[in-house]
Amino acid sequence: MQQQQSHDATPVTAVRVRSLFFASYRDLVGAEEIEIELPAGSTVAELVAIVRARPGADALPDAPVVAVNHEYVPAETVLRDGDEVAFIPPVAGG
Amino acid sequence: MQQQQSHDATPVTAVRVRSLFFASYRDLVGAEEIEIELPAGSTVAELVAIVRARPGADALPDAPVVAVNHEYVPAETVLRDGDEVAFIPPVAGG
Amino acid sequence: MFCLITSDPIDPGDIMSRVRSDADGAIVLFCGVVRDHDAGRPVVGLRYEAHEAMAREKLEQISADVASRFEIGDIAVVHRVGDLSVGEVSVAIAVAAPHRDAAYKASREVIERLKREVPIWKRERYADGDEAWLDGQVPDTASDG
Amino acid sequence: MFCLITSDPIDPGDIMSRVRSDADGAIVLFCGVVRDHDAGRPVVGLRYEAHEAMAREKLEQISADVASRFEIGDIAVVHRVGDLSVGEVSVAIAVAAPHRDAAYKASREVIERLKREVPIWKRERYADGDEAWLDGQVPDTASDG
Repeated sequence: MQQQQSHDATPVTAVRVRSLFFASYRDLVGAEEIEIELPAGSTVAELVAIVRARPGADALPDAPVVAVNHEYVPAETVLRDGDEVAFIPPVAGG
Repeated sequence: MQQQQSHDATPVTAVRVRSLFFASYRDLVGAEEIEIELPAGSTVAELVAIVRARPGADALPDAPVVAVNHEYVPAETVLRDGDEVAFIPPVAGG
Repeated sequence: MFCLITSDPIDPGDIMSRVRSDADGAIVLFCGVVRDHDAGRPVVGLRYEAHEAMAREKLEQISADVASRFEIGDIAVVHRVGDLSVGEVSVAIAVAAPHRDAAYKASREVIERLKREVPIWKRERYADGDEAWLDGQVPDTASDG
Repeated sequence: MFCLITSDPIDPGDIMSRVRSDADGAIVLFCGVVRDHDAGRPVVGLRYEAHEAMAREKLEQISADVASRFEIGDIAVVHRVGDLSVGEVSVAIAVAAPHRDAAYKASREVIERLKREVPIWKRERYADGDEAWLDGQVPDTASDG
């Protein structure tokens, strides 16, 4: 599936996204979920920088693997209002 | 496991073996099992020739795969008294 | 196709019955089981955690992709989450196919991709009372987009 | 190790439970199933016949040999004989191993060798009432002696 990256036609000045943290990342960040507001046009990389500025969260990788709305996306992906942004630690299923 | 091919120390003039026929070979030979007596020192190949002389059994291969006492053996294997000689059609398990 | 993340015990027989059809001559079932050691250290149990909605979608994507590349009938994948004891099934993958070669290959492909792509994590509980998230692998994100 | 030729229906769950131990993290189960066609011809059932004593010994030899060449815990193989309907399990092979790679490889090796070496035959019953012994393969006798 293609991650939709275009904006709505309506201009917005800010977007709110839900950041989710799992497993070891949840332990580092100290939260399962954080709502964060960013300027419209912000990227995943910019969200990561905001999250890493929290106490303890600087132990997250500079460029963690991130999934937006359940699809892995590159750091330059532009966030849309309402996106779910999951920080994905190295996986160990099976 | 090594197929034992040596004779008993006691001299014998004849050996009796049980020949078993399965699946399509049973249909050709018209029997599941035949007791056959051969001169001592006879080989599997010689037993095969005797069997193939029976009515209908000439449709068996010249050199069918044979197992003596549950182990595949070459045609030159010498038979011992009491051997079970199974004529093994092409296999199709699974 | 049947993909599930569940906290209930996995019944491998049920998973197999979901894939079989009269056209299939082979079923390969893979079960991952909690074992009593890891890297030489005694393990008493595991806790699996998942991004459940995303994990199910990834399993569906992987299954659909594998089904399109091998001549198989159907695939079912179930992964357990929560606390598991030694001997419990953590994942079951059933593949039915007309012929065995495709069933084996597709089964292997599903488990390898599951381990590389699906957001599931594993916390080991050791005999000495210690616990730790298992070192995983950085997910392979190439199959997206 | 558990090898059996049986005229009773095969219970794959039972076969799996025979191989599992707490040291094993992977179980691969292969089931051969009677399918409804062969080479494009509708099949209603199969009759399997075996040299039962020899077949069991061959399965034991194959299992022991495969167990010696792969890092596995245990192997169980059960092959059905008699009349089977479409959908019934004709053969089940379970392999448990500490790691999945060995379990998959050993499982595959057992079924391939079973098909080449074990004295079992198959008679197909077709939808049109015809019956025929299936063309098999000349057994690979090289592993003996």
